[in-house]
Amino acid sequence: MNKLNVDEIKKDFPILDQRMNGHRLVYLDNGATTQKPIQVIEAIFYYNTRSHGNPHRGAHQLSIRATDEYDLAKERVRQFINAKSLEEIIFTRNTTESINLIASAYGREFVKENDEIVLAISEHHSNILPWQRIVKEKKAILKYMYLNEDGRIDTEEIKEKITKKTKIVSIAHMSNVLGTIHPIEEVINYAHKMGAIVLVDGAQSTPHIKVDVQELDADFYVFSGHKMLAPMGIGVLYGKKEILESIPPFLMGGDMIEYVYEKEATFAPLPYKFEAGTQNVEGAVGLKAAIDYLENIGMDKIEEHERFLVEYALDKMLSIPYVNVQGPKDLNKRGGIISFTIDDVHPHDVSTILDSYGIAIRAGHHCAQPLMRYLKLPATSRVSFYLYNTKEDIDQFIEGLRNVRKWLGYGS
Amino acid sequence: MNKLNVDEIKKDFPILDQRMNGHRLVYLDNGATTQKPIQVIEAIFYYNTRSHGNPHRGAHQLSIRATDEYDLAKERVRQFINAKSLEEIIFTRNTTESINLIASAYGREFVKENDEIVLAISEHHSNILPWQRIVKEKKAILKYMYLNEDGRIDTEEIKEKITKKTKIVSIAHMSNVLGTIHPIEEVINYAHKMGAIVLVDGAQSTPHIKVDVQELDADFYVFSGHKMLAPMGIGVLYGKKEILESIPPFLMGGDMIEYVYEKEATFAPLPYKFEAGTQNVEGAVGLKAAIDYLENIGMDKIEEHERFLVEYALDKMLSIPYVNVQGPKDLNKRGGIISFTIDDVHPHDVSTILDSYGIAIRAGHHCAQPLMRYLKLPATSRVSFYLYNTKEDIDQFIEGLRNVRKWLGYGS
Amino acid sequence: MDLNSIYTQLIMEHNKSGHNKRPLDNPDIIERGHNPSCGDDITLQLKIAEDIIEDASYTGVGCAISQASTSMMIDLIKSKSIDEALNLVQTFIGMIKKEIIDEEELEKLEDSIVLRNISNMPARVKCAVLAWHTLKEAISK
Amino acid sequence: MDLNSIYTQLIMEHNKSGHNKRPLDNPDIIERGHNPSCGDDITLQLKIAEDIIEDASYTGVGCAISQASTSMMIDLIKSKSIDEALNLVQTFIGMIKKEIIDEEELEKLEDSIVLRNISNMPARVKCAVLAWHTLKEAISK
Ligand SMILES: Cc1ncc(COP(=O)(O)O)c(C=O)c1O
Ligand SMILES: Cc1ncc(COP(=O)(O)O)c(C=O)c1O
Repeated sequence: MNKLNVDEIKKDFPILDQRMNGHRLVYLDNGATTQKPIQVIEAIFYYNTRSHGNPHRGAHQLSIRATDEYDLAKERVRQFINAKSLEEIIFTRNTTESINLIASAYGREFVKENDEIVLAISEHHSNILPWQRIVKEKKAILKYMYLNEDGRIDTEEIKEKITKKTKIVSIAHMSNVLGTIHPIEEVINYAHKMGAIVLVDGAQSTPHIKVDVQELDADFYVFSGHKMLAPMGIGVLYGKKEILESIPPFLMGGDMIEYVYEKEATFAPLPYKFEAGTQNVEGAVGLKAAIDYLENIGMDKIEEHERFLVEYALDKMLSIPYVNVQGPKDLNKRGGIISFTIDDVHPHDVSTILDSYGIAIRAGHHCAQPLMRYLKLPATSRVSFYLYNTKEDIDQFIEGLRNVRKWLGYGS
Repeated sequence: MNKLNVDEIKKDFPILDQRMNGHRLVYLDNGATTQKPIQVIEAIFYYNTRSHGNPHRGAHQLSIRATDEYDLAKERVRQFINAKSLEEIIFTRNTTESINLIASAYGREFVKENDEIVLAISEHHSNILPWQRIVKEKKAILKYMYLNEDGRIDTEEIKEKITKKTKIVSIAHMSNVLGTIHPIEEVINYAHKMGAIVLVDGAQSTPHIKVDVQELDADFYVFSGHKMLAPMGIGVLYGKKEILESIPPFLMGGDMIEYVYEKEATFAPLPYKFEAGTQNVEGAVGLKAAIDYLENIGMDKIEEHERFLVEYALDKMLSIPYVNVQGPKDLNKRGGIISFTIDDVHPHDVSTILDSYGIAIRAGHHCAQPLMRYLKLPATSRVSFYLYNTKEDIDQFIEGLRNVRKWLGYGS
Repeated sequence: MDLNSIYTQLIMEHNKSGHNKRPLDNPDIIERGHNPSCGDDITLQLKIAEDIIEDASYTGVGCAISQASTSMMIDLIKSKSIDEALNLVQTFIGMIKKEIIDEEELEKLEDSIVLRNISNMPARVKCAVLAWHTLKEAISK
Repeated sequence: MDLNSIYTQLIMEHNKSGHNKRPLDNPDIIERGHNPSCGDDITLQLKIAEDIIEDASYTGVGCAISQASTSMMIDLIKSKSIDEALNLVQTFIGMIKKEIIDEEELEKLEDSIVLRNISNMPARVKCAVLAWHTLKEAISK
């Protein structure tokens, strides 16, 4: 079997080739944002020095090139998640905007009093707040699926919370705190049976595992470029064509129109209806280059590599008595994210101390306060892996971990 | 007086140094989007290879650097438009999103039945559609200030349309079709007297003339990075602090919160309340570099240079009998945008023909259909200038213009 | 891009002459077609008797390419059957999409064949195909 | 960044000992301070008699820096007048912002002076100043 050649891959990421606080930089904050390979950086550079124009608006060469680049990027995204048609791919700013668009535009149109919207308790704030608002506006009801001891949602919970009253289920494919891969096939099947539509927050999954929206039969699937080697400021909203057609525009202005009169306007067809104002072509170009890079390596190999890293890291972490790992122990139920706490040391101190060893991790509530409250943890530390992380990165992390308690005056 | 050294400036823009269809590229579509100097391109490159992280979320070095870069960019924007405090500067995606934010968040909160919202007939679709929606939702009334023969709004029109019933006036500082600089000081003063607030769409003005939001006393002022040498995907919303504090968030999720519970949430203070999800730090970095570049040259000199270009171009264009120029003739009332038509030739043919001479211009309704209908023009051609345009660019454009009619079989 | 291959003598003449640009008396079918993004807006008028297009004309505004394309199409479809006309539409669209490149097959488009080079000008393709899409709408109902 | 300059012996001890971490009986002032973004959440309790802070303590959760900073502040302000305490708060904030650098002036902060290096760690500044801002809120009312 062909393994990932991580040493070669690492060379593509100039930012990783620096020392931090006197140590080799180990970047383990990929759940927050990822780094860019030189291929992505150069694609943007090339666009900016050869092809930049306002797409869809001009008949001159630069505008035509920009339009081509934009359309090519969209087609690349379509292929990547296997959407049926280009009309189903809408470029947004990020996952957060994608979810807000759906909650506002779909929610305002279709959610009625006493309808139920179901989330998982582990959702990111971006997949909670937009629903809280629409529920308040519409006098609807917000329900949560809770996790079992292993950090997962089980069948009983799905069947209890999703009912004939459910209008929308919105759930992350992978939890950004626990790394849990949720049983979204099961959720989607059951929700459809109950007559509900399902939005899948793919912010943490799309960068790391092969996603096929048709196979999943997701109604909406959303993700962010900056978590998958692409620039900030570009995100994706996939939606089934029939559904997208049935909902009104969200942001308005620019090219999303057909005819505009003083008092009213008609709207452009999909996907333009949802793309108001000048779009982020550079971001789209970067996203295309990022997908090229990922698929050139192979999503299956990336997944396998991360699984290896998680196994290796978990094994070492579990052997340290004062380290407490959160989330599923079963490697088939989790991706490359590990949340943990250290006895007697606050997660923020853990992250500051590790930083002094060149290791970048995150600490806090990870934009998932309801989950933290449910787990009765004020905060956790979190490491999250990507294709450029190595065994050595984890060794350095574990080494750092072993030093943490000493800095706060504990024997080990 | 120091003139702009345009030959030196042009060297900073690698994209301009290419031939297009066998001719020297002349880029006169700056109203649609502008090109980037190498200083902006390199600032983004440097960020991507040294400092990229998710800002405000981590305690590690890369996250701290990204936070610093983001905050510095915001401070730079604050200085650039002379806002009172950082809390008044919100990064958005573009002008369109900024206006949608205000129309939705402010409009939903404060507009009541029969309230009036006043626009200019020359507004860009992005400054029309969001108001059409809120007016429909709230059973309020949308009114337009029309232009006089010279393409300007006169005092009588202001006083007729803005009344005690007016809640919001939203108007472009400079028209993207006619180049008219609207009398926004007068509009703002009078609207304030009537108790209305004023949003100024600065998409076309901020890149070209010195803007001081405090001196103008604008309540909201919005613009896009990509029209002022900066990347796509970054825009600005300036709002007076008291007003921003009084309105609810627009997009929700990520760091714009304080505490999130299952059923409700409290929000972060300004400006974070309005910045949901991962922000476009690269875009902000690019915008800062662009402002550095512009101010290093001097906004006054840029304005003067463009005035020279407009004067030079207008003079030549007016001497061609079959060229019809739209908009004010008084150079003090217009910026570097000229819309025109050519007898017997459709604007789209004009732009295709000029493109074959290496000249990039725009043709169409310029996202201002109500204005086109008001002017009784199905479309116009438009040239728009910037600091890197030269006398030679205009000579080449005029030369091209003289050839247009021949291609369609007219003697001259 | 070679402008000569787009703004040909033929297009120039069709654009200027306007010999098909007039309203019909009592048309059997009136069909409007428009390109909101560029403002081209034409209305086709057809007189049909026993499946044969007896007369055709158009009114409306647009660029030289859309006007010429419309005019050439009208010259072509007059006295043709509905089926023949539909077939011509398909051939024309196929040519523009570069899916049909067989010279012999394209020959039946007569004058309209000069529009083939428009496929090298993505921004103007919509102008060239507007009339043909409108015709298809009109007669496949 | 030198970790030794942040995680000093003193901070370690204040963080671990918790000698000021307890509820007071009948406090005159109870003031909660919190940092939503990192989860630090403390409640200051003060007993005040004739403008003098007779006793002080805190409860709550947070990182070592916020806990130690709180504890050191409490040691410092006990038996001080409200005005003196407010002045100390100002000095501390001034030190962190690097606006006050005069050694003599800083000396009155006693142990808390060890937190000066936190200004080199922008992500942790909020932890260090939380207690001081909370005290200011509590006694300037
Ligand atoms: C006057 C004016 N307002 C608004 C816009 C919209 O800007 P954007 O597309 O960057 O949102 C533009 C430019 O397209 C404009 O010229
Ligand atoms: C599961 C999940 N959903 C949503 C988001 C929000 O993504 P963004 O900040 O790019 O909008 C994130 C990441 O921050 C995430 O991990």
